[in-house]
Amino acid sequence: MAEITYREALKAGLREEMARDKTVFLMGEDIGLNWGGAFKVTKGLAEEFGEDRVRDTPISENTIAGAAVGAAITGLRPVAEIMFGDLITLAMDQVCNQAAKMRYMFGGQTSVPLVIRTVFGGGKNIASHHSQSLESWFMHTPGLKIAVPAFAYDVKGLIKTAIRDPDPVMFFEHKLVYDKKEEVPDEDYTIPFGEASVKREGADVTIWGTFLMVHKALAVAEELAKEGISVEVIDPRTLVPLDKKTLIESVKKTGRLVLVTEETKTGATTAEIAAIVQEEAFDWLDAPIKRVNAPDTPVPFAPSLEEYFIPDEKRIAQAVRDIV
Amino acid sequence: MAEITYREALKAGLREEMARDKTVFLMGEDIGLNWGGAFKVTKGLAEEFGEDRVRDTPISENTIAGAAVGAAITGLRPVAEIMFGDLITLAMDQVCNQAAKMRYMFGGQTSVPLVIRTVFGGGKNIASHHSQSLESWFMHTPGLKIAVPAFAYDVKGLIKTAIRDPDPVMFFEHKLVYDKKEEVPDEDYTIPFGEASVKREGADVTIWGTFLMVHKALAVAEELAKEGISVEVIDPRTLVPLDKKTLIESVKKTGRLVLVTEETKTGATTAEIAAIVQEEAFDWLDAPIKRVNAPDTPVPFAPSLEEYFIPDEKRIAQAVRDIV
Amino acid sequence: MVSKKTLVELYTRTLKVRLFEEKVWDLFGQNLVPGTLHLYLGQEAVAAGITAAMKDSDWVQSTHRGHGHVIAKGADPKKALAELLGKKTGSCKGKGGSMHITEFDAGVLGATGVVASGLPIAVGAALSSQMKGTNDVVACFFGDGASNNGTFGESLNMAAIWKLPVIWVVENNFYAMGTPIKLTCPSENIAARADGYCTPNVVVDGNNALEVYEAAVEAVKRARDGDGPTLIECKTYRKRGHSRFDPAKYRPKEEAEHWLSRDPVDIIKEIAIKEGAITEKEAEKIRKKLEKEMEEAGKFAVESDYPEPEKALEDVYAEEF
Amino acid sequence: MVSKKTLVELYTRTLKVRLFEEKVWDLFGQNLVPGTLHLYLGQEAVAAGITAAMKDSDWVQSTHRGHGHVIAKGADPKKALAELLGKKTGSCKGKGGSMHITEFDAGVLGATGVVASGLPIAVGAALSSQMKGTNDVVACFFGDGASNNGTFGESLNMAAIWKLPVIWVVENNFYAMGTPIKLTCPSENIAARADGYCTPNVVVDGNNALEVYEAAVEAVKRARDGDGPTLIECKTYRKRGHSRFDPAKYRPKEEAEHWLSRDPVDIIKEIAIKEGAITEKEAEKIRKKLEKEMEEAGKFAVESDYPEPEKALEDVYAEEF
Ligand SMILES: Cc1ncc(C[n+]2csc(CCOP(=O)(O)OP(=O)(O)O)c2C)c(N)n1
Ligand SMILES: Cc1ncc(C[n+]2csc(CCOP(=O)(O)OP(=O)(O)O)c2C)c(N)n1
Ligand SMILES: [Mg+2]
Ligand SMILES: [Mg+2]
Repeated sequence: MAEITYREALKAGLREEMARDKTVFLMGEDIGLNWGGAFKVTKGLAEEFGEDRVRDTPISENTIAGAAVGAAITGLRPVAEIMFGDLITLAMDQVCNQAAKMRYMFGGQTSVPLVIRTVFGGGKNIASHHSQSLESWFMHTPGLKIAVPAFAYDVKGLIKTAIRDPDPVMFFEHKLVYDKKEEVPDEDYTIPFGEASVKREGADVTIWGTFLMVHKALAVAEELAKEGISVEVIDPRTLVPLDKKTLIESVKKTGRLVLVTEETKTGATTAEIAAIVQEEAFDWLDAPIKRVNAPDTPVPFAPSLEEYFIPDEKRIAQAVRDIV
Repeated sequence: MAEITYREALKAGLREEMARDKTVFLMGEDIGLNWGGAFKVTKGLAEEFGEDRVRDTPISENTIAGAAVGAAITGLRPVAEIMFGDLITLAMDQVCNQAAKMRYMFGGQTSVPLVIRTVFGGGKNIASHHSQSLESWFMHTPGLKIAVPAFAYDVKGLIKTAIRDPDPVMFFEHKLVYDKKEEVPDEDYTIPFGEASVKREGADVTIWGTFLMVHKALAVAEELAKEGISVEVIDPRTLVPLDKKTLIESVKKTGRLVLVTEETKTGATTAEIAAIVQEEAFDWLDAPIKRVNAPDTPVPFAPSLEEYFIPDEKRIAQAVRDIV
Repeated sequence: MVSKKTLVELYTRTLKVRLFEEKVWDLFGQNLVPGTLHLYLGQEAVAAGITAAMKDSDWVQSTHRGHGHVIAKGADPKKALAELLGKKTGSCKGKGGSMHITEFDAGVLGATGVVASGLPIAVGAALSSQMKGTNDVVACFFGDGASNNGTFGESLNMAAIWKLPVIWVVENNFYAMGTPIKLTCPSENIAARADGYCTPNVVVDGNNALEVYEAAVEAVKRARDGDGPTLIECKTYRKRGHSRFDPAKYRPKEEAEHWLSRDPVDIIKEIAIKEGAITEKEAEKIRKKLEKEMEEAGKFAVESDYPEPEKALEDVYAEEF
Repeated sequence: MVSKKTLVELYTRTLKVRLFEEKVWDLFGQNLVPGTLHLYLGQEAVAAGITAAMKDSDWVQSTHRGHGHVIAKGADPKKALAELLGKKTGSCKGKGGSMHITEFDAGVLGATGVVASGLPIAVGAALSSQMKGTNDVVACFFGDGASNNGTFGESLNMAAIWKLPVIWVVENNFYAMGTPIKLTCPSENIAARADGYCTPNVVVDGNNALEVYEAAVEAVKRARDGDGPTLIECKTYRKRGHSRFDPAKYRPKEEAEHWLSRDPVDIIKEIAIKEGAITEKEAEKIRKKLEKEMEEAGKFAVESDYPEPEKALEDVYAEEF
């Protein structure tokens, strides 16, 4: 057990699965020898497993995803990478119409055991085409599973579960968590899908969030503890399946809920969570559920603008204070 | 003023705008001479305005949308048709990364006055690739406006507003409302975006819904009136801008809300509406907001399955009874 | 020249697809087929010629006009017809219908309602074959209209650079719905586009199963030898409209007459008879047998039950959660 | 041979792009450029040669590597540099940055962060020109890597069937990020793909502004005459890595040396001098003038203010609601 980064933990998970199962292979743009992935997640894997199993592709997102589908339904376990989450717009047909629906529309004749890795989020000043958070589109696509790891320990366990899963898994990462460090076991472990992680226990208010916002929520919780406000922080880890139970129980305990993600507000995953919680825990809610999201705009370039766009600790803390 | 179908009203709107403004033109697959559109909406327009302005295209969805973008930013007002809403998966980059974001990322240097027409919904036994309802993806895409007309009167007024709007408008239709008839004025009129239509007034519970579900809700309201339950039915007509005011006021009056659309439940537009209403009218809600949606599955083919999939009057009525 | 056995096989396969489609048309006339329908009538020689050159373990990737591919590859007509009728005994349990008709066990990767969406999937299946070393080939069918979609170039390219065992089969029936190919393709042949991807290509008479077969044999050999993809453009013609209610009035009379006079079943039958592979009587016997098979398949389909409504909730994931 | 004036113009434009990019590199070194950066250094002759053949009212569609296109087309270096620095005086008010650098008034339709997403937009702009009868042409720049994306085939096709006034400019710098084109393109030239769409095409030395210009003149003429699109493939090379921190170690030494010895500014200067269009001294004078312009532009950019945070909420729609 060593303290390693999220990036290293993810790579370790990929490496161990490739070593364990020779049907596992990676494909994507610049994931191989010359580059090792835009965020260096796959660096070294082509050297280790060969260019056949760590396969550089042309810039053909829809065909990358579709080739993963074709490989998956004929016995391989592809892990396809879309370099930036914003570019999955080009692969929506293969992801949402093919991968997601094949088992169903063919009446269970086939499984589609593939993983599509991509990365969301801002904070790097790379503007509207490289900074979005689009996870809710996929949450609205039945047939897909969705992992949203925010911690090094989680990412290793979840990538393994994703690769071994018989269904198509969207594996979403976030640019600003790659460098986060944590103690991560060297050995093989998996984390089941559909189990949230309570990152901090608390009594007065529940914060549910994803990716970098979990880290920010923890900082806020620490801060608010000094004011005597006890915050529980929940990281769902997967959006599909969704661990409603942990969340609902927490809300029944605290009576208050703040949802926080980096997505633009309207139609974000936080909307779905709010709808569920008011449906299932209406009588326990002591205050309206608060949503903290980015504003409904594209992601701007200039640092002064992007900082304003991305939810910060101040806004999260304010949302908590508003309802306690 | 004559009673005409939704299809005819829509065509009348398109025709009048083409006659009014010669920069308006239509492009899409099979919209022209030989077919007149898969749902015959544009039938006769190529004969009237020429093949230049009613332009058949190759099967190239992303380039159809992108060409509309290019035409829009250089002075034309394209109305592009994507034959089925399910196929907009192929045009997501041009729609969501280009059309939606251009004004913003170029700092207001350009307008993108285009309309993309497409059609959602099941009920025709044409299965998973031709029956989806994907409007929530676009509601989660800042920069787009969204019209969701369900009535003949509305569709004519809204298509005109859409064409004259300086921003990109997603104009969503529904397969099973094309034949619905209503009195529609012959003359020019527009309906402002962001104004819901209260299709029926009531005092005990509010139903908010879109497309065919508004028609079903009206039938349910009629039915429930006999039981002494007074139902108010609201059709938003546009999702972006969204008329929150009419809805919130209605909920403040009735204290109860049922949301009903044909979308699969998780992440549907109904989630966003539920989140908004609990945020803004928490203290007025006498019961949890109910969502009536399709289940989280692809759309099945067999009539017995598809009927089960699409929300029906019985389920809507049940949802109302559950909370009154 | 191919063997007599092969000629009989080509005749049988072409006819089988024909009779299947006629049965579908018959059931459709009885109002038993829900939804829409893209008949393969008129294009039978393409599916027959291509699949006759393939092994059972090879794959075909189909389209919205998929019945012919599926039946020619060896799918069970019973399950296929039941699927078209939306029955629980259908190959997709009634969940797919005409546009998703698929039988994995017969080597069909799937029919798809999204035009041109099969090409990337074929790339992936061929990659599987190559990486696993199974030596199986993948024939990917698609229309002239599909060739204008972005996946065409992407997939031809990927298959070419990785030398994948794919056969691209363009069924050029000159129309995409009502749009004549002349409006949407600047070149005479779609095949010309394959040159840009260094992919060997050939244009054949798609109403002649033997011509299709011969091209397929060469392409299959190239693929199995590890020499990469081939594109075969088959010129053919729909007997009827694009979909259920289309009278196809947009097709010029002379053009339609020319093509409809060139019936794929007649053509391969004549060849087989001329080459002494079969007699008129033997041909008739095969027809009778196949007619009986389709009759029974139709009966099976009609008599099968519709799926229970709640089945709509199954098969979304491997396990429910 | 072209006129002396044109040679001077080509030299000036090539140099202007060079000096702009050097100023960017300089500011970047001072840590003043947020985000990433795809420098146009090394490819200057392409943008210079193409735009020199165009009118002010013509359009260019740019890419993620867009500074050169924008400056060559005549955008204000002040506003462009301010944009790169994320200042409110930038051409996009600081909302776009390097990957979206755009000046509509100079005839730039936009730079885009999505590879190959400019092609469909160029089709639409050219359609505008055709339908409105303005006679303007659209030059659409994109990379070798972009040619593998689906929009390539779709857009080449649409432009060809409608005979649109587009010039497809492939900047083949042999790499897409770290991926050598040999891994992702089976043919020697991208241009080969244009044949499949009946689009006249030519391969030129992209480091030679004159060669590029001559090809562009012909293409522009064809487009303006209503004879449709042309594809010009310019072989060129990046002076530096793909983006800000890429040392480009994946490029073979000899290859890099060969190309880097062929400097676009030197090449066009030599030609201009040899043809008697300019003297060394005149050339130096032009350089000085441009250096001064860039110096001032840099100063303007550095001294400008960052946008107020709340400006992030503006420009989503024409009017707020
Ligand atoms: C991507 C996509 N665009 C449009 C459609 C609607 N559509 C279904 S079939 C068809 C025509 C297809 O033409 P072609 O590829 O030539 O096949 P054919 O029908 O002639 O066999 C169209 C436009 C679709 N299903 N998918
Ligand atoms: C559709 C898409 N896929 C991937 C990327 C990430 N990306 C940015 S630039 C680039 C390489 C582009 O290569 P090329 O088209 O040759 O242009 P060059 O950078 O060489 O000028 C890649 C893969 C992207 N921005 N868009
Ligand atoms: Mg066709
Ligand atoms: Mg390149």
